[in-house]
Amino acid sequence: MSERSSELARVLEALLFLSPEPVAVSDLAEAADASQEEVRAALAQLQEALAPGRRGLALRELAGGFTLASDPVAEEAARRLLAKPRTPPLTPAQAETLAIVAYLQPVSRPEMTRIRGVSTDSAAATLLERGLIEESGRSTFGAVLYRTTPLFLKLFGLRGLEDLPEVTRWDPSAEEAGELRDRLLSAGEARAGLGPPEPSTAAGWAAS
Amino acid sequence: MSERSSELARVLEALLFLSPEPVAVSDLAEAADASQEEVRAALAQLQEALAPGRRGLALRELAGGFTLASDPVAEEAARRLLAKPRTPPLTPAQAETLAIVAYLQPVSRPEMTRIRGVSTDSAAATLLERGLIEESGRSTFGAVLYRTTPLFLKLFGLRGLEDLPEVTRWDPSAEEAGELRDRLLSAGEARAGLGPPEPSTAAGWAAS
Amino acid sequence: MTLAALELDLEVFSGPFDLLLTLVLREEIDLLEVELADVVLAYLDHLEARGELDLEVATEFLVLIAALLELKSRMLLPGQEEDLLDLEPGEAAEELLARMLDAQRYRQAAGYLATLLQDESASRFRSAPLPSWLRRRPLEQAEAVYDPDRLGAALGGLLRRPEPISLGHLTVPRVSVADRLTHLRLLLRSARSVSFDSAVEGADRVTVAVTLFALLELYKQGEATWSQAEPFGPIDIASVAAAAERAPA
Repeated sequence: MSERSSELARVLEALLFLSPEPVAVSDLAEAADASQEEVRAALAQLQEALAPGRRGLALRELAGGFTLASDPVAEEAARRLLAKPRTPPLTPAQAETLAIVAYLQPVSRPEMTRIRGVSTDSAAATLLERGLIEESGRSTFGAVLYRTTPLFLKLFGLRGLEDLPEVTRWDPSAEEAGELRDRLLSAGEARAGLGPPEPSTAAGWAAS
Repeated sequence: MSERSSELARVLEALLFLSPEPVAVSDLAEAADASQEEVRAALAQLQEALAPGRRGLALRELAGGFTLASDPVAEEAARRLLAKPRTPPLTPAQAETLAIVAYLQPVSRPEMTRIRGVSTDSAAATLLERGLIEESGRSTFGAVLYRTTPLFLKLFGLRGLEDLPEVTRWDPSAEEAGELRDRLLSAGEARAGLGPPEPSTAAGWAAS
Repeated sequence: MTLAALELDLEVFSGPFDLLLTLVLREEIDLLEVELADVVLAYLDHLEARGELDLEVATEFLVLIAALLELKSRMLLPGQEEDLLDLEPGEAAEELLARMLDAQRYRQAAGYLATLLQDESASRFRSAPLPSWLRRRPLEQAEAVYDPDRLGAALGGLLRRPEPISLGHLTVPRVSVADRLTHLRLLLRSARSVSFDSAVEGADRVTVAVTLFALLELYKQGEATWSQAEPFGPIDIASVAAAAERAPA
C-alpha cells in the first residue's frame, strides 16, 4: 500500500493492534465482514507497508494467526523504557524439556524424565508457569499429559508446530555415532594404557 | 514521514505501540537516547504518517503524553471481534478445576490440588479472570474457598446448580458408598501415588 | 568434573568409572560380576562430597547406568531362542550408544529452540488491556457456549482410579529372597536337579516371583543353571556342582 491504505487494510491493522493474541484469517474476515480472500489481499498490502525499514512495527504470522510486533530497531530503547527483558532465556533443562514436549506431545512427565534421565519436575513447573506448555488431558493411567501452547509458537516465531524441523534432523550421522563410540571406548584407554580401539571395531560401528 | 521513516520515528512508533499508557516526551527522549527537540520533530513526522485515512492507527496527545490508538474506522469490526465475552474452549486443566468447583462448592484450592494430583493455580487463575468462579469466604483453616458465578450458569446454559448433570453417567465407581468429595479425594491420592510406565513409551524405547 | 573423576572400589574392579565402562564394553570385565548398586552408591557419595550437581554429567551418568542395568538384567536371563537375549560381542556398546544418542537428539533440539527464542528476543508484542469501550460485557449478553456434560465427564475422569494393584506384598513382605535362596539351595543339595514348579508347589504368586529372583541370584553366583525347552514350558534347575561332577565322568 502506498501512503493511503485501503479501508480494509486499515481496519485489519487496527484489529491486530487491539487484539492481545494473534488472530486467524477466518476471525478477521468475520469481524471485518469481508471474504477470506479479501482479508489475505489486504494483509499482503499491510505486510508491504510494514516491510522492514519502513515503520516501527512489523506484521508477523504466528501461532495460526496474524499479529503486530515491534521492529527490532527499537529493542534497545524498549528495554530502557519498559525496564524488563522481554523473555528470559531458557535454562538447558527447560529447553530440553520443552523440546521433548514440542516433539512428542502429548507427553507425560514420567516419559519426559525417562528420556532426559533426570527429573523434569522443576523445569516442567517453570515452563507451565511461563505458559509455554499446558496440560492436555490424562493418559489411560491417569498421568497428566502436556502439550505446547500458542504462546510457545508466538514467542519462538513459529506459525504452527509444522514449522518445527523434523526431529530426525538431529539424528547423528554415522561419523557422529562413530565419534561418540570412540569417546565411549577410549575414555578409559589412555588411563589403562590399552591403546586406541581397533579399526575393525570402528568399521563395525559405523555400519550399524 | 513518507514511505520510509527516519529511524527515530520508527523507534518512537514501536515504543508507543508497546506502552499501554501514554508516554511523556521526556521519557521517550531518554529511552531513544535523543533530545526532546529531536523527539518532537520525529513525533510530528509520525503524526503525518498516521494522519486520518492513512493507516489503521492514530497518534494522540493526551494529558500524560503520547499514545497510539486504533482508527475509529475499525470500531464496529473491533466490537465484533473483541467485545463478546471471551469464551475460548476450556483446556482439560480448566475443565477439571471448574468441575471440582461446580460440584463441590465451596471448595478450597488445596482440596482442588489434592483431587487433581497437580497444581491448579494457573487454571484457577484463568477461571477467576474470566469470571467463571469467585471467592466465597474462608474455610475454618483459613483457606480461601471458591464457588461458581452467575456468569458460569449463563455460559453453561444452566438455570441453577441443581441443573448440573448427574455424575453417575461418568462415574466409574458409582456403586461405591461414600460422599462424592471423599471419593474424589481418595481417587486423586491413589493416582498421585502411582506412576506406572506407559505402554506407548515402552514401545518407543524398544524401537529406538 | 567428568565421569572420569568418579573413583570406584568394587569387588571386581578398582579405578575410575569410565575405565570400568571401557572394560565392560571390551568385555574384559563380565558385567554380571559388577555390582551396579555399588556404582550408584559410589556416585551418590561422590555427589555428596562435592556438594553440587553438574546436570550435564549427572544426565550422562544416569543414561549410562540405566543402560548398564538393562543390559545386565537381560544377560541374567539364560536363553538361546530369543535374539534379543543373545548379546553379540559389541552389542553392549551398541545398546549403550543408542541410548545416549536418543538423549542427545533432544538436547540438540533444545539448542535449536534456544536459538529460535534468541532470534525472536528483539521482537516484542503489545500487551495492553482492551480500551474501555470494548470492555463492557454485560451478563445479560452472555450466551450458553459450553456443554455442561463437559463438567460431568471431567469429574468422572477424576473419580477414575488406577487399576487396583495389591500393595500387600510391598507393605507386608511375607517372603524374602534370602528365604527362597535357602529353600532352593536345600532342594538342590538333596536333589541336584529340580523343576521350578516343584520348588514353588503350593506357593502364592508373590512367593513364586520371589523364588524367581532367588533363582536369578543363584545363576549369577554360578551355583545353578536353568533351562526351559519352550516358552511357558517347565523350568529345570540344576546345581552347577552336580553338573561339574557329571562332566569328568
